[in-house]
Amino acid sequence: MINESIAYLLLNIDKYYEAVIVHIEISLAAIAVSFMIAVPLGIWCSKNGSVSYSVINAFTILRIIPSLAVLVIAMPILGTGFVPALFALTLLAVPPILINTYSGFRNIDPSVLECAAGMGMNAGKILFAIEIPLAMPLILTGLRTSATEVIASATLASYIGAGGLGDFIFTGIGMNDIRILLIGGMSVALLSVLTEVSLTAVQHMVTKYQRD
Amino acid sequence: SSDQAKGNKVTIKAGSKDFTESLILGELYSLALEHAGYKVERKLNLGSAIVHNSLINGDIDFYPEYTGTGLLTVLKEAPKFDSKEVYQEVSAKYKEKFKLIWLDPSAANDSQGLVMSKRAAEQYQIRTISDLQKHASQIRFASQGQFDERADGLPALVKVYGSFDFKDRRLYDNGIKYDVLHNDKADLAVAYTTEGELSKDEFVVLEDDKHVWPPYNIAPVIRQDVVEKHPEIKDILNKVTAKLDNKTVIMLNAEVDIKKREYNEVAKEFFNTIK
Amino acid sequence: MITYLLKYYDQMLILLLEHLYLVCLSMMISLLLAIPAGLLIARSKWLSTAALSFFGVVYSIPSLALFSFLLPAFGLGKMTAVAVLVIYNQYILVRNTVTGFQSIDASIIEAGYGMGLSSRYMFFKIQLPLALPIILGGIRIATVSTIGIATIAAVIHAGGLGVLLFDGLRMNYLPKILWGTILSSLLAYLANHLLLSFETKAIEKARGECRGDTV
Amino acid sequence: MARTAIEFRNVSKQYANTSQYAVAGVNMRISEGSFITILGTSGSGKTTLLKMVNRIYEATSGEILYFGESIKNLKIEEYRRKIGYVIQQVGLFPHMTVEENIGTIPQILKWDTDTIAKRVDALLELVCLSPREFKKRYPRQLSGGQQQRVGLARAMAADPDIMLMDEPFGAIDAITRQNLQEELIRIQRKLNKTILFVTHDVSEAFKLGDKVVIMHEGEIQQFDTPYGIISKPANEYVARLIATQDIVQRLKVLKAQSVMLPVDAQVSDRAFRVGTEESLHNILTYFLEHDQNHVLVEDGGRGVVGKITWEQLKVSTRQGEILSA
Amino acid sequence: MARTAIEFRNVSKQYANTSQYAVAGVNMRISEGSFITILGTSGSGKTTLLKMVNRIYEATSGEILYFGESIKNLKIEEYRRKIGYVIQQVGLFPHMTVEENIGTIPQILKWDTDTIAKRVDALLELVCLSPREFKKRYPRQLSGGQQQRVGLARAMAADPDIMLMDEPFGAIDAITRQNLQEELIRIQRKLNKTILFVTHDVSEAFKLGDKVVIMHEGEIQQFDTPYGIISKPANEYVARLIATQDIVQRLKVLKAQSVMLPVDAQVSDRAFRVGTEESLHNILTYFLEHDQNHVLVEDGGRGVVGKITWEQLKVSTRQGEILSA
Ligand SMILES: Nc1ncnc2c1ncn2[C@@H]1O[C@H](COP(=O)(O)OP(=O)(O)OP(=O)(O)O)[C@@H](O)[C@H]1O
Ligand SMILES: Nc1ncnc2c1ncn2[C@@H]1O[C@H](COP(=O)(O)OP(=O)(O)OP(=O)(O)O)[C@@H](O)[C@H]1O
Ligand SMILES: C[N+](C)(C)CC(=O)O
Ligand SMILES: [Mg+2]
Ligand SMILES: [Mg+2]
Repeated sequence: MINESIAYLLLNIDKYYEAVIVHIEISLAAIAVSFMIAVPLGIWCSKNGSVSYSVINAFTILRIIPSLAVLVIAMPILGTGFVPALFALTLLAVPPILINTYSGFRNIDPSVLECAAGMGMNAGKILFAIEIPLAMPLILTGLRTSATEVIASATLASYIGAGGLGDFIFTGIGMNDIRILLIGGMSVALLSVLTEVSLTAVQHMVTKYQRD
Repeated sequence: SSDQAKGNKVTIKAGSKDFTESLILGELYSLALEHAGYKVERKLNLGSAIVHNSLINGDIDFYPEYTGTGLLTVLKEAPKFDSKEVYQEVSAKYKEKFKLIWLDPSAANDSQGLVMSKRAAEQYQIRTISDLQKHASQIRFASQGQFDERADGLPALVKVYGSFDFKDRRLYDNGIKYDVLHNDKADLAVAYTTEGELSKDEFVVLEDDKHVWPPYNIAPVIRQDVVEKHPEIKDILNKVTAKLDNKTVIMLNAEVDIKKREYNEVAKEFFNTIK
Repeated sequence: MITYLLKYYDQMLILLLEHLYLVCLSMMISLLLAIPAGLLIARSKWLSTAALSFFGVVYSIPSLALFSFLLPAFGLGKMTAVAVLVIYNQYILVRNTVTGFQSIDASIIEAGYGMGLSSRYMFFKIQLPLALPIILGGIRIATVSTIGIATIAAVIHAGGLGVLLFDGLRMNYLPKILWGTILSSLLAYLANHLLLSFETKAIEKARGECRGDTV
Repeated sequence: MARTAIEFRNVSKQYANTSQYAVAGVNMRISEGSFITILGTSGSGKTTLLKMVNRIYEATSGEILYFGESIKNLKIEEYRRKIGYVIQQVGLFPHMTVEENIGTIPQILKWDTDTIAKRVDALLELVCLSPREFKKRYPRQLSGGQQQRVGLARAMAADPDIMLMDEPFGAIDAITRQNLQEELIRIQRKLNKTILFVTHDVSEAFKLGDKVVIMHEGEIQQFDTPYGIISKPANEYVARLIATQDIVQRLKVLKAQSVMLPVDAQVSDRAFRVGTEESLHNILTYFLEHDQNHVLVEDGGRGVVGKITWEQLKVSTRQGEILSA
Repeated sequence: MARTAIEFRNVSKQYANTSQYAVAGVNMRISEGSFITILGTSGSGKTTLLKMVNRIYEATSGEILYFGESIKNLKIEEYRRKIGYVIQQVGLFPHMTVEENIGTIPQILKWDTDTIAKRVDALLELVCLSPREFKKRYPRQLSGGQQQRVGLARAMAADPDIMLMDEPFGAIDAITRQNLQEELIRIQRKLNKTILFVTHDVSEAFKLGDKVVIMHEGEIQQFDTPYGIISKPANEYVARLIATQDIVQRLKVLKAQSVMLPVDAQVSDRAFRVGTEESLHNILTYFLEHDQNHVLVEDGGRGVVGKITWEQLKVSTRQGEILSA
């Protein structure tokens, strides 16, 4: 079966190559955009207890809408292809980063913050030199969750003509053809492991101080 | 014989795939069985990739299938183009391989087809697939993956009509292909010939002028042990199948997909006219 | 839309309840598995990376593929759906659990073990409450995910709001799509709201109440 | 003879990624019921030593015995419950009230609620905190010294046989500290507890310890009675450490007996009388406060056995190389 | 006259959910360049008082002035940077190495890398830690006392004018502590720093402080020089607190000048000579260590101005109600 898969793969190597690149592009873009939205928002929430409820709630709810529904509802506005796929994936990826950033900030030892403030660090400096590094393990936890989810869900780009490895998966499922399904599935799994391992390495680096 | 069934209150597990037509048919067959005194447990709306396995597992007792699908997707045989031949082959092989029985096939043929938006069809003067082949380089094709791979899909077309070098070819989910055409994101899509949308004026099905599509006649596939125990089920279901031709099926589909009614109401309404 | 509601509210209610059932059941099972597992692997960096990579891979298996893989074992219906949801959930839950346990101040753990507290006591009375805010964060993400993913259970006849949603998508019928969306969002909203309030309590508890004197 | 409660056999500990041993080749026997104080340079391995006793850290090499049995063979939780541990960083459970913190072990031991409540109150009183006021507070709502005292109470809750105390009074004011020291001595004597007590306060170490351990760079420099240490510092480091105490402080460990001039059995002098165990420090204080320059030393049964004059005090101070450290 | 660096005007602080004031109606002026030590019961509000100075907490009522200006009107970060703060819980940044911790403020102030590196090394040496060995470590890898010293170094990094020090030497051994005390006094004198220093060690407070603040239950009991406090304890609490020091310790704050017997200008006595500021404690030590019972008091320019004998020492000890506290 693996051999058949490889044979099919070699036959369609150009298509595969393009699908991988598109998949990575869409995933990266979605992760980056989500990160840029979720981290500042999470920080803001952690400092504004009263709004955190509503903001986090809002994003969590948006996430519930099945991606296909998002795509259908958004098609008149966003059309098809890359942009709506990015939009739908971003909705998926924001909450894990958001929620973990929020917990990460709330979890910092108050005596450390007190020290930082007492030393005359301004809010910005405290944020960048103390809070973000200390919350980083959790932010990265969120990022890893989101990244895996985005990579797995980027297959939905295939619903709307944006390409990616989903093309192989849906074709495989539609035809009940394990060969094709395997190519798509294994590639997505591989991407997911690579991401996991490299983000673990990053997390390992930023938590060096926790170890002896 | 229906009295006997009434007395025992035998339960039959009905399945269907997860698209409108299959749901309506599943419901229709269920109603027929109930009318004959059986109890029916409906397990409709199953994923296309799952339904066959569920039947083999005994999670369901029967579901409406298409002869072409059985031949190409399930049995993975080479395409054939004659309705009878296809039917005989799937009947024989299903029985041998899976202990499953194909009941009588319908006149209705939910085959593949190519559909264009009327706007694009008129712009490029395309009526037939031959026309399409000539203008392919100007056409944006909304495919859905399997069509490009299936032996009865694009490869079959290429063999008969020559190659199609589309201006653009992207995959879309089957559920949104008419929206894609409607929103002018593509000009051409894969259709199934009984889809309700085809009753709309907006879309044009291209004529298969060189006759390449294999037949997709509808028939319930049922577990052998069930038929053997309750042979009269055959007749009950065949009676329904006999009423199904393309016009009827398109109409039923349109009631749901265009008029947005519930499939079970539509099925019930239709069943009342034929019972 | 309103007409649709008036006509089919009873069916919708059933679907909603089915959905709720699926979500609750799978969350409960998921938690029972994930939290001890998280604690167990939190002790080893190597183990946690390996386990999380594994769950990451599992998470990236498309649900349809997972369904057809599990069908022979669990058959059509809720069992398979719950199994799939539980499997997916491990990924999020285990990850947050691990992070939660790893972020507890070492001196507190040391004091606890030094007092002779058993691992079980440490787990339930010290580590769990202190890691709870973060674990609850994970539960929140997982619950909401589950509410979303549970919609695909419709494919294997497990019922739930997915029936409404996918019918709507297939028929391209907005009221159904919207009602499906609204109901699952409502569920998500309530779940999120409830869990967030637990979480806030847990944070306060874990910090020993009171904040707000510091400038 | 008291049994050996804890014995270190050539115990060493090296942390990962460090070149030096934090604790190096420690051999020591601690008798049951003794009060051992540990003094030493900051970073000399005192905390590490304590933590190895209750197996928070495992020794890199060597062996620690608990009543003759290697601690590796003991059931770890039961063993630890026999040991009260006051950690240097206090380490209160932040999510539990003061009451819950202190009641942790009694609860595990399934004491009944009433007994626990009473015990908590008694312990809080013991550490000079009003139960009514503090019982329901969370650690964050306490001052540094209050937290430390709750940690102390928690360690004593289930009446452990052995107490490991890592700078337990570091953040406590002088008056409270004096009370606590006295309580601790009283409890230790009464219940025959074995205590290992780290402190940086040299006079506290001499006051509380039956024996004092002096550590430097991971090694034990001297393990002796306060008198032994002051009279014969084992090396230059010990000498320097006790030199931080002024000479007058050091007089505290010298006993009347050891310097008195013998006198005839029958003295009818009306001078002030002190016991043979009286410290020279107290005798000096007496001289300072009174218009007298000598006291008589009395040995309970035997009557007056000696005499100490101001000049004799000076002579003995000067003679003792002890004090010239 | 030195200017007033910090002034408390009727400052009180009550924590949420408590019935009592943690700090109640404090009025106090602290002159620029003075070294103020704060003693007091654990929980008496010392930490709270310090934290209000750099606005970690806001006073519930009253006002704090910095060189005459209400601290509420100052730009908070700039103001805080002028204040070095050593927190009781140490509070090192766990994700930064020792070097990075100490370099935090210099970096914010954009010192160049070289200067920072040199400063870090110098500060580490100052607090008796070898830069080579400790610079690259994380706080977790340090002993309790080592952490505390890094905290101290960090607070001094940018040479702040004012230092708030909350039990900065609590976990440090006697030898190191003595070095640090001397360094601190040297720095303070040389650079004219204003220091507020909380300690529980009464003799440390008297040794370091130009003036001592004594707190109890949120109120200032006495604010005076060490001599003033020992000679006239304001109330029973203060008296009890200094009673924890023995009489000999208290001699430390009495100066030769205050008790000497006048002598004729021309003395050819070969006796030992001391300055007018010499403490009686040192003179007592001299007596103990030598075969002499008197010293001469010399006033730099004026030659010998007085004489102190053992008997005179005793008399003054007894006379001074000071010591009968
Ligand atoms: N966050 C808080 N909430 C409620 N009460 C508090 C809080 N922080 C401190 N207190 C109380 O305020 C009083 C003063 O506390 P503070 O920390 O100023 O004492 P301190 O003099 O520094 O004591 P120590 O010497 O033990 O450090 C104490 O009784 C303490 O219990
Ligand atoms: N986790 C660690 N990793 C590396 N080195 C460590 C670690 N913990 C302690 N050390 C080092 O081991 C030595 C002994 O530390 P320990 O904590 O036992 O000292 P200590 O005598 O308790 O000192 P203090 O009086 O300052 O608390 C110190 O030099 C310290 O820097
Ligand atoms: C509707 N078709 C029959 C074309 C698709 C199927 O095989 O399920
Ligand atoms: Mg220590
Ligand atoms: Mg304090």
